[in-house]
Amino acid sequence: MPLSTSILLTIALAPLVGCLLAGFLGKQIGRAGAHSVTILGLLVSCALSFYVLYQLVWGGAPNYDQNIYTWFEIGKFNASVGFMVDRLTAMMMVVVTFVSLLVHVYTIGYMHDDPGYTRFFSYISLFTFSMLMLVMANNFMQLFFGWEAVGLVSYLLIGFWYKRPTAIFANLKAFLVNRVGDFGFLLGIAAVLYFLGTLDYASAFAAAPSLVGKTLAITQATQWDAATVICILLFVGAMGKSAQVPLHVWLPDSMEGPTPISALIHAATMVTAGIFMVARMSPLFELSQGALSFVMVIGATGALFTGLIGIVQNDIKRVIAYSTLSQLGYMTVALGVSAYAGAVFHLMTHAFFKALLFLGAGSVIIAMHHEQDMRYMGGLRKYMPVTWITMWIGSLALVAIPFTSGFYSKDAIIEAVGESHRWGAGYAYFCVLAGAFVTATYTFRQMYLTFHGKERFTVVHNHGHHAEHIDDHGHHEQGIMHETPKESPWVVTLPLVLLAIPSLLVGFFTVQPMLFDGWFGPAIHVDEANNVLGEMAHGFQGAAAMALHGFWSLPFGLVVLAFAITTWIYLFNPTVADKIKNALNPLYQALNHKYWFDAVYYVLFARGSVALGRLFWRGSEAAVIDGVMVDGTTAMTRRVAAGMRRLQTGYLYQYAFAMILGLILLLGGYWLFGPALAAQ
Amino acid sequence: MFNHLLSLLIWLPIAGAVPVLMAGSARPNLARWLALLFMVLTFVASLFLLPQYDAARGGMQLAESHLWIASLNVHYGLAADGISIALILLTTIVGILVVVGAWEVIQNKTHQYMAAMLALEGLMIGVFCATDALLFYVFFEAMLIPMFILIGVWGGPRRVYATLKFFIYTFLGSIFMLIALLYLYHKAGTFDLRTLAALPLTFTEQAWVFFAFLLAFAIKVPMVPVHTWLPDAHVEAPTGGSVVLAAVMLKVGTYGMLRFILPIVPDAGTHFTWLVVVLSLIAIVYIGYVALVQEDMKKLVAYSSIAHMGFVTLGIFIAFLLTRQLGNVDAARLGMQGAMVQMISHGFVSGAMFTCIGVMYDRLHTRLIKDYGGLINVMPWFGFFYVLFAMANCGLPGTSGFVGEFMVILASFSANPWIALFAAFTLIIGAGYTLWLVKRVLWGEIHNPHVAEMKDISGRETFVLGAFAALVLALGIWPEPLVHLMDSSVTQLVQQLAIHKI
Amino acid sequence: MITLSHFIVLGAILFCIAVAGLFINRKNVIVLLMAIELMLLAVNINFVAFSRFGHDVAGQVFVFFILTVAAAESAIGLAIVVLLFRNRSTVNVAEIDSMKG
Amino acid sequence: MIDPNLFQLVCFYAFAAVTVAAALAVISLRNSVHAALALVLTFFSAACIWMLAEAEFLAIALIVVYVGAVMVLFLFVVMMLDIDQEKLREGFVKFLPVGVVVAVVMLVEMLALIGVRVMHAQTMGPNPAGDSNTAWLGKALYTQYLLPFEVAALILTVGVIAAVALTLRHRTGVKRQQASEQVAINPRDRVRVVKMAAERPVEVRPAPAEEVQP
Repeated sequence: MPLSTSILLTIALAPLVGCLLAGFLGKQIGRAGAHSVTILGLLVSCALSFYVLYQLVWGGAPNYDQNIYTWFEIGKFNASVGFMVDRLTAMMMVVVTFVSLLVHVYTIGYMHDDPGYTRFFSYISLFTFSMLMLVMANNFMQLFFGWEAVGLVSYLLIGFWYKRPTAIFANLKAFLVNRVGDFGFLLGIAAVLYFLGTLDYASAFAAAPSLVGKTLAITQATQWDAATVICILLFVGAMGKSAQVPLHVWLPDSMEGPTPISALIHAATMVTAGIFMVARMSPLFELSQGALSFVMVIGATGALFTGLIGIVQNDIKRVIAYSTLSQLGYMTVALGVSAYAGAVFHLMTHAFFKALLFLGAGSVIIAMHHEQDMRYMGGLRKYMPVTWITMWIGSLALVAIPFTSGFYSKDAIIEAVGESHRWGAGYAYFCVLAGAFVTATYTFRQMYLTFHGKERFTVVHNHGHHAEHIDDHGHHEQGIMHETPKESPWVVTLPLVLLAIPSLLVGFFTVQPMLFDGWFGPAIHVDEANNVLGEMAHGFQGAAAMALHGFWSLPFGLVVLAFAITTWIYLFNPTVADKIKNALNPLYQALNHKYWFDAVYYVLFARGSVALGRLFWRGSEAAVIDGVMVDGTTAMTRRVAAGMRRLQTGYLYQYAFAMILGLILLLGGYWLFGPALAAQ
Repeated sequence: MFNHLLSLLIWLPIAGAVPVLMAGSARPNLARWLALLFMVLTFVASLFLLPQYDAARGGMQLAESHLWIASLNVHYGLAADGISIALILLTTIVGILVVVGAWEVIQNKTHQYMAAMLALEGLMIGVFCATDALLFYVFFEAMLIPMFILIGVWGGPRRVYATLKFFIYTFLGSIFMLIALLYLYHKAGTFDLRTLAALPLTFTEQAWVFFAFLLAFAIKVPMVPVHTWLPDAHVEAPTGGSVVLAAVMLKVGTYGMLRFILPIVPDAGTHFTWLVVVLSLIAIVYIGYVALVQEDMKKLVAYSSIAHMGFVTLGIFIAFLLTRQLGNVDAARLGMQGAMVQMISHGFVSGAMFTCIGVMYDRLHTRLIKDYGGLINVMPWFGFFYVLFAMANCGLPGTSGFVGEFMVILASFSANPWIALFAAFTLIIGAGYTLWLVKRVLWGEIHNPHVAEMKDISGRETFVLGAFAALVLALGIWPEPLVHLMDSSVTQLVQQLAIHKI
Repeated sequence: MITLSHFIVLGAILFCIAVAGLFINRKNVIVLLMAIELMLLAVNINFVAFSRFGHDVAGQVFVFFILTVAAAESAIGLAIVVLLFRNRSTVNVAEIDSMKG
Repeated sequence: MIDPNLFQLVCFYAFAAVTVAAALAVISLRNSVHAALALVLTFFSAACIWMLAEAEFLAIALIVVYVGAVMVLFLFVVMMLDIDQEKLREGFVKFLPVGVVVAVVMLVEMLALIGVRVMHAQTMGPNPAGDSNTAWLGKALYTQYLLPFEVAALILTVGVIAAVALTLRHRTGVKRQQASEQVAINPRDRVRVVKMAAERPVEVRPAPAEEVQP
């Protein structure tokens, strides 16, 4: 049965309706009303998304690609609002709505005491709407709409606690860094329109082969390959949104937002929009080996080096944030080796286990009364068993223990990179392998610090101050708890459990169709020459066999090594960590300062722009244009007039002299030049 | 009645100024209601333009012409095309919102304020539909008078400096235009724009006329480097004056470029198009940096207006590059449409931004950013609108601010990737100055005790801001009706500038 | 035989004497007025001569008018001098600079 | 028999010499009264030169108007005002060289421009006025130049009124009889008949605040 427009419209608009109701009528419908209405919207959206996926995969529905209305039409150019739904889109829709739904439910518990409760629900529903518009778009204009709209919601949500200076700094930073990416993205869209003459996906991809051999004149002498220019520009957008080096700096700071947001936006969905976009643009990227190499190198760098930072972080959310950066690097590497399906597959599994990890971290944070520093945790497993177990599941998936979902996606990526012969693949392979070790290190360290070992907090019973501490999040004395930590309510743990299931299992069931059987169909286009997944498919003998084989692979060995080391250090010899830190101080400093990216950017771009602006304002605006040109003209007039005024002495005889002098000059002039003038 | 619809639109508000003035200072409420009545009547009348205008046919319609000064062959000639109608509608809508916005704010000489607004509206509509160059010039100049009064009487402490700068600056430009017009009259024997458009001119003549027109309109737009009157005028103007100035009056400059430079001196325009393109890009990038460091909110928004108007001039002038040098007529249309949409959109967005600043100013009587902070704590609804307009100001898709910039950037890439590169820079710098402003004004803890006492917006203010918000969103979500309204006119303009006149 | 140049040279000499008078009597406003009368006389001599030698009545008509205007001028000029003296007790031009800009 | 031309020439030179000498006296004499008298002589001899040019009416008019009226006015003013002559002559010697240089330069320029030799060729020829210069001038004045003539008359009138108006002095503090006011007076303004009761009751009023003040 073909997909109907009304179903797709409902999927997209149901969260928007929820958002508007919760946002504008928040006071009237109350807290319960706000979460009910938004969750209902999401439920509708999620159920229909599953239905759409079902119809596409098993119901034999053809891909949907229709315009809803014309946005503008000028000559041969037109931009429309419309939907394109194929398997790639449907998978994204399911992931987005499913994770979003769970986050909605989780939020009921997490934000229970927050004054901005209804506003929060409004925002996350708006986010879901924007994200759906992004993934369902059938043209670049709408993609850009969704792209920026999720950026807006991310801005609003990072700054959700708008009284915190750090939060409102982080949200500005996030928006601006994203804008740098969007800058490239918009130029990429312009280039697409210029070379392909359309903004519509289908027509653009159909016309894509015509790009071969076209060039763009950068200067008189320099000609750049059109496909490379388009792809790199588009990828700059992805770098911003998916936080790739060097535009990654906003993501760790975005942890200032409430934890459900970190799970939904800054781990599971929004940040993967760049990955989705590149996969969607695979017909274009396949045309440019150069652009793909660029993608791969950027991704590999992110995969390893941002992961390293995660090892030295003490904030539980920041560890996961750096882990996200690293995993986004993995996805990008996969894109770079043309394993788009691998990237999207990892996107999906990552969405589940990373959302799980974040929500689990959120659960810990609730239990610790908004204490996020792992140095003041430890031994929590006995207080919150559900969180402990589910987080271990998520962690195992993250470090790619065979049979977990994370294993299938990540191992496939590592193998695909190993298969690739693209320029830079060697470097990328090293990065992803080392990244596996790094991932395991910071993950186990985090788990040990949080749930195992000694309790590094003391419980002081003092109920009088309890209420206050919940209101001003995280301003209490560190290491002091006013009551014993306890397991979170069911609205929090239920999503953990529901996410743990796919984190464990979804990879096992989907690895074969998604990676090797061409499940995405025409949605992802890979050139035969680049088809590393196709190569790997020859050796694939089923999910179980792949997992068993995984036990003997190099990445698993690295994980085991990391496990051994971290266990030895954090469970038995906690002092060793400090010794290592002191021994490798320069490295530690580099990691602790995040390679000084933030500092340099702050000085160079933030301070630099302000200084430049001030120079322009005080210099060229006030001094040159206003001072010299505008007020200078009036001042000059005034000066000339003052000089003229001095000539007006008021003495009659001086005027007479002037007249006589003039007469003499006139006569003399006429005497000298008169004949010449008369002769003319 | 429909034969004289344009005349009605011009003279109804001007005539309305008389009874409003007669209401006197003793009866401010009568003056307010009368002014609102006339504004609404004008708006309703302007709505009749839409069914009367045949958008598919394009061209100048609803024409009126009467001999005005026989000895000089000057006509009272009016007509409107899609662009004019869009701008007239913008004017009439903003007119209503300005009157409502000034309702309780202007307590001193209310009747005179309202009368000046009405007269200003009529004159601006006159500019947008004059087909005789001299008539255009008369409206163009007469428009200065009410604005001069508005800033000079109800303005801030440095209003004398600001009004003089504003007046003399604009006057300087229009003198050059007058000279150019006289020269053209000398050649053609008429001021009729259509005749002037068909007038063959040598390149030297075109170059002189081009620069005269460019100076006149560049000052009005304003373009770098003749823009410094605008921040001063805005800072000193009352809120309503700022709104009208930013929303409508600046468009007179770009509208003049469309009506004068494009058809009359296309060859000079082609030759010097790089100059204007570079100036537009400077406006976008350089002014963005200047806006970033402003300490006065109104100045910041004024500078951002200059940057946004840079997109309009850019869109208009890349049309020369695209049609004449690259033969890409469709891209030229795209760019020109982008410029037009940007004009309308900027009218709403900047009007809304200035209204927002007015709302804050009415409560705290300061425009300095450092005096604010944490406003969202006490004014959540205001915060909603402010963030919305800020987002529109930095060109977020879904708001009107995006549409024009998007089209212009797309078209300019076809002209030259470097132009697009610099133009797209606004994405970063525009977001930078706007959101930094939002951060300092709206977010954070309240550190000024007076801010804590501020009350959220009243019903009247909600109406004004809500109307602006509705327009900004409607235009952002579905620009096609506006594009369709102007499409045939834009196409004709592009065809016209393709004609060699030498 | 008297020729035109006799008159003209005489006119020129008178005019230059008047100019010299302006220079050397820069303080005495009455002498200044007299010098102006001398200048007018010089001009008048020229007019008369041209009229006579050019056979045109216009020159003499003009002299007539100049006489009229000069009479009115000296009447008003002297009235001003009187007024000036009454108010400032001097006719020293060097002390009169109320028109100074 | 003397050649009439030669006689005329001799007369011209004689009168011209007197004119120039008198003019020099005007600008150089110490006493303003003397200067005015020298000016009279200048005008007189200039009138004689006009006679030689056969402009009899203007010559007479010059004497009548200038010598008779204007110069007398000058003399009146000079004598009426108590002028410190010495002070006014300060700087006479200082400015003399400048004045002479300027005058000489100007004269040289003028003469060069006039082209004395060219003009020399011009002789007087027959008198266009015929017998009566007055009639010749009168005809022109009352026909062709009637309007300017009337305007000139107006100018003179205005000049007279202006001169009177300027010098007229309103002294303050001088009592004058105002005939018109005396005639226009109304008796009611001068005399008021008051009716009052024969006796007045004694009122006891509280003292107003002003009474406190001295």
